[in-house]
Amino acid sequence: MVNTLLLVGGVLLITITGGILFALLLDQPMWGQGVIRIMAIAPFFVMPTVSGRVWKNMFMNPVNGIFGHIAQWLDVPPIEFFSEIPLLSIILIVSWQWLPFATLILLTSLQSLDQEQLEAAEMDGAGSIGRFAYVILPHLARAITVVILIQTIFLLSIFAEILVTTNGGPGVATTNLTYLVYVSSLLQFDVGMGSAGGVIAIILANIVAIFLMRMIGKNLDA
Amino acid sequence: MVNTLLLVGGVLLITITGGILFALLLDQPMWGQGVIRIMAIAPFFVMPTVSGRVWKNMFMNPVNGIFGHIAQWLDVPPIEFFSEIPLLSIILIVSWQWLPFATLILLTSLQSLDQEQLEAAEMDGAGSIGRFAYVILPHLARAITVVILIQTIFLLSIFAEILVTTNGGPGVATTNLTYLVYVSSLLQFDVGMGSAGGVIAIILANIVAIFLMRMIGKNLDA
Amino acid sequence: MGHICLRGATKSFGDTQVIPPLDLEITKGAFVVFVGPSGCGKSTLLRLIAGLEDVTEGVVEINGQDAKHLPPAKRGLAMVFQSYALYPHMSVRRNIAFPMKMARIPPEEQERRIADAARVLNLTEYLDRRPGQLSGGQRQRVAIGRAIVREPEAFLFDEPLSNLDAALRVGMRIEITELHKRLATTMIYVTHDQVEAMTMADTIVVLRAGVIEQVGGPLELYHSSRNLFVAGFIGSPRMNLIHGDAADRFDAHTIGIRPEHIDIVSTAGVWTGTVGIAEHLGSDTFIRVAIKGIAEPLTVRAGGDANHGYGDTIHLQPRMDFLHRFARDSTRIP
Amino acid sequence: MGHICLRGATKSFGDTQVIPPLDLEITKGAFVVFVGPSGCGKSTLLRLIAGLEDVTEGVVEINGQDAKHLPPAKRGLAMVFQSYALYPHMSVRRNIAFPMKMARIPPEEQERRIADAARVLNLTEYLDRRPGQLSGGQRQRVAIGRAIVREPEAFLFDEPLSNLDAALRVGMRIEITELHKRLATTMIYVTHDQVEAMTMADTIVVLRAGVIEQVGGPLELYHSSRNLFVAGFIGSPRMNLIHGDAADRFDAHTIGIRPEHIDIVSTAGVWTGTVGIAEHLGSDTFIRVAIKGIAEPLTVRAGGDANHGYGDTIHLQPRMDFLHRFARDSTRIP
Repeated sequence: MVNTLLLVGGVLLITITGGILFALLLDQPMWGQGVIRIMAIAPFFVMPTVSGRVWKNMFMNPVNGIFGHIAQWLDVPPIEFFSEIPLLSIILIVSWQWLPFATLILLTSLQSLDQEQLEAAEMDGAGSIGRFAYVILPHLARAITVVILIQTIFLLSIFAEILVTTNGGPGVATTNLTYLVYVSSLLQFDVGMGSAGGVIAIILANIVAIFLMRMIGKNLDA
Repeated sequence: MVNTLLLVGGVLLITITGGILFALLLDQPMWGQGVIRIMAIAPFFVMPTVSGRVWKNMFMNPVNGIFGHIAQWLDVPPIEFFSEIPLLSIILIVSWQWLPFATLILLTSLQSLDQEQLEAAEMDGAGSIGRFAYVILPHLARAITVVILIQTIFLLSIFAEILVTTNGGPGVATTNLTYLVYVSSLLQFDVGMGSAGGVIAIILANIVAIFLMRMIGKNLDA
Repeated sequence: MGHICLRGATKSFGDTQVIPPLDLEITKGAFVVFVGPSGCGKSTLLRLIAGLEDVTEGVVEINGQDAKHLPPAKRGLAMVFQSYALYPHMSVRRNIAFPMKMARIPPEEQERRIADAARVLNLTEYLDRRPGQLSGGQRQRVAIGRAIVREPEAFLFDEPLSNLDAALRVGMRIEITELHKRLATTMIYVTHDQVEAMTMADTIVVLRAGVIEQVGGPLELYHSSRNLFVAGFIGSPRMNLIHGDAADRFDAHTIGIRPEHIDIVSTAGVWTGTVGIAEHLGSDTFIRVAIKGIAEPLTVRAGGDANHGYGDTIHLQPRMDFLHRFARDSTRIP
Repeated sequence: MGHICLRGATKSFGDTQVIPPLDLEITKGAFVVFVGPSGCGKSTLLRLIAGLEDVTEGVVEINGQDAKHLPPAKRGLAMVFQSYALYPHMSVRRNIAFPMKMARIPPEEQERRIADAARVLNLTEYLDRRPGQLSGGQRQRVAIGRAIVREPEAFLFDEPLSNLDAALRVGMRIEITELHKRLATTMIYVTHDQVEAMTMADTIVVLRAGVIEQVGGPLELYHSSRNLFVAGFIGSPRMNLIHGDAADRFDAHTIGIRPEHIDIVSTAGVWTGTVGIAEHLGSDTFIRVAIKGIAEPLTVRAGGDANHGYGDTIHLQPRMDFLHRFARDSTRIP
């Protein structure tokens, strides 16, 4: 459970902070806007399996991975990501996957911000930090809530997979992504416990879903 | 490849037809609208693993499943879904999962339809079929395209999982969902072929993603 | 043909009665305008006639026949909507042809009517465009074209000009009036703008909260408003309404005098006041005059060359023939 | 204080020059209205003065100082936006306080100014509401309140009334004019509505395609429009413009005569024509008269009691003093 909270919390923090930064960046008029936006959203469409493998082999492999090479180049001992800091690795990978989603939602929200409000704040003497704090952030509040809710649902379903398969056993604390995705799902065929876990996960997810729907409902009204 | 096309095509057909029907139904004013809408969207948040299991055990199990019971009651020999009609079973399960998504998108689009257009068509002598064909369907065209593109991306990534894991081998034609989700992904650890397949899948998904982004871009302009 | 009659028609949404029992007769060939502030039920009334809403009680008769069970399309009425309600995925030609297609009119006849309507409405060169490529005024014309080709018993207009800018609105107002002169078909027109009502109508129906306040020709409403509401609603700038002592002098609870019926005189008139803001329109000048003992400053219409300075003292003389007197219950004292 | 001056100011977006070199001087305490059709560059001009856009070339001077490197907040100007641009998540009080908070004005002083502004603008009881809970007119007042508390050198208004309905607009027009009388601060006001320009301005600047067509007082523009564009833009209904033979008789390429300067006479006047549509406003009647040899029907203003039937023949006599003559290049012939 603590792992799950750490996972969800960490991913939310990274994706929302990063999402706001990217959204602000992408909202600037620039050359090749369309292409950059597509590139920003692309990772979201990369399948979890593939992305797990890409991360594992290309970035985090201590011998051949990019981080490994950087570490070698810096003459620092490479980090065995999945065995030394498993949870952080998972958080990083999942965040990387969800960042484009957060960026896209926040960007859409940002584009619906009335430019005249920003100009009014500028005339009123607010600097760029003031404009961000007093105008942009409150405007994004609703979109941030939506991102939090949707991500929580999906991140909980990662939790649900753990629950359904390894049943939250002692293996969780040291679970790494490969184990989680490729192996754990099939070692234990305890159907009864698995189903019970699944039902709990469904209930949890649906409680969040109800909040989400209310939010969307309000949004449509306003 | 043929299986993939059948899978994608079948799911698209079912989800869009069903989605339009549900959207029209949900768009009617009715008692407890909010609750019904939440129930309609809930399956989308049920995790693939869980849903596979639920379908397998509750509905399609020839002995204990609901369809089995119905067959018994009708005195018809129960169907061994996953071994007799594997592809159709998968199509049904996947459609059931995507139907709420399609419904939600189409419902949103439907609610943005100007009521005066419908009234104008009514004054102009169009019956309910005429109104559907001449006003509602053209209005939904864009939303339908979006649904097709997004679903294609995600359905292709199911295909990608097959490709990455079983490498499209002779097992595909008879693959059932359990095998697909729980077993196939870990029997073959051919990293080289898997990676190559993954890359192809990424490219395919991104081609569709570009179409999707263009569509969304146009949508924002209009 | 085109004779519409409501008898005791009411409309409720749930428990709220939007239109209390209401009688109204619209004679063939008339141009009737329903006017009132927003929320007065004027659009609902139009939709009752169109059949887009059902009357809760009472009868809607079209050409002497009870229309209760007639669907909108069978009532022989054509409606022009506020949002134009064009079909965005069809060309202008197909938009105009749509009602005829639904009525299974032969293609040659369709072509003929489209060509006629396009000529009358100056749309010939736009027939192959989509509504999205047209300006607001052109879309408005397409909507009217779609109504004309049905050759209806009556046209229903639901605030058709409210999405156009001021200059275009004046032009379209005249086009619709000319259309009525040419076709001589009954037209029912809903608006919240009293200028549109005054300039276009044969008969104005003033509504407030679903109740008919007055029915009459434009000048009848202007000269003998039946109550304070109509008096304040009709005419621009608004009639000056004066309560208290100044009204008592005329044996009335409230007196009303329109800005154009007050003369500025050189010697002491009925009122003496101080010039406030003057609005110079060139053709006229509207002067706000603050008068002791009268709460609101009076608006006075003077000539375009009026040149009274801010703060000057002037004398005002209302034209007694045009003085309106109202009793405590706000009805007119004859 | 409040003296604004543009010298050879130009503005280009990419390759498109929106405003060609332009000189304009706005004196302290004036009420200047920029008016023109949409796309004429009037809002861009206002934004150049506000500093929300930078001039491409030329100089903007405020109180004799080049404002090139002054950010908008340091120019001492307050702007009221078309969309009101209130901060939706703040209460009215915090909205009004926002510029003072940014300027680090002590809280007691903030409170005092908010109370003053709220009293002047009738907002006292709404101070704790959110903008979303207010009507359009109230939001407009909050936006003005937010501008007033800054005690600016000049107010800039960007079509502030265009989102209000007709009746409210007349009221707010007068409120803004009265505010100007009381504060005596320079105001620059942008609108596309010539009625607003005529009624509010000391000085009107008529713009077309970024070029100043004429600068002058309302009556100067009305009586001696410098060219056909200004003549057609100022005044409602529009000036009648007549080309061809009828104009040649007056030694002009085009003659113009306003509807209020044509008299209906009993015996043969300058023109004889057929009565078309008459618009009865009660206060006036606008009659469209078709005249042989003149392409467009003339609009004539008659009294409220005018009673000419459709199709009647009438005689028209323009008042020669008010006849406008224009040369082939559309400029005024003195």
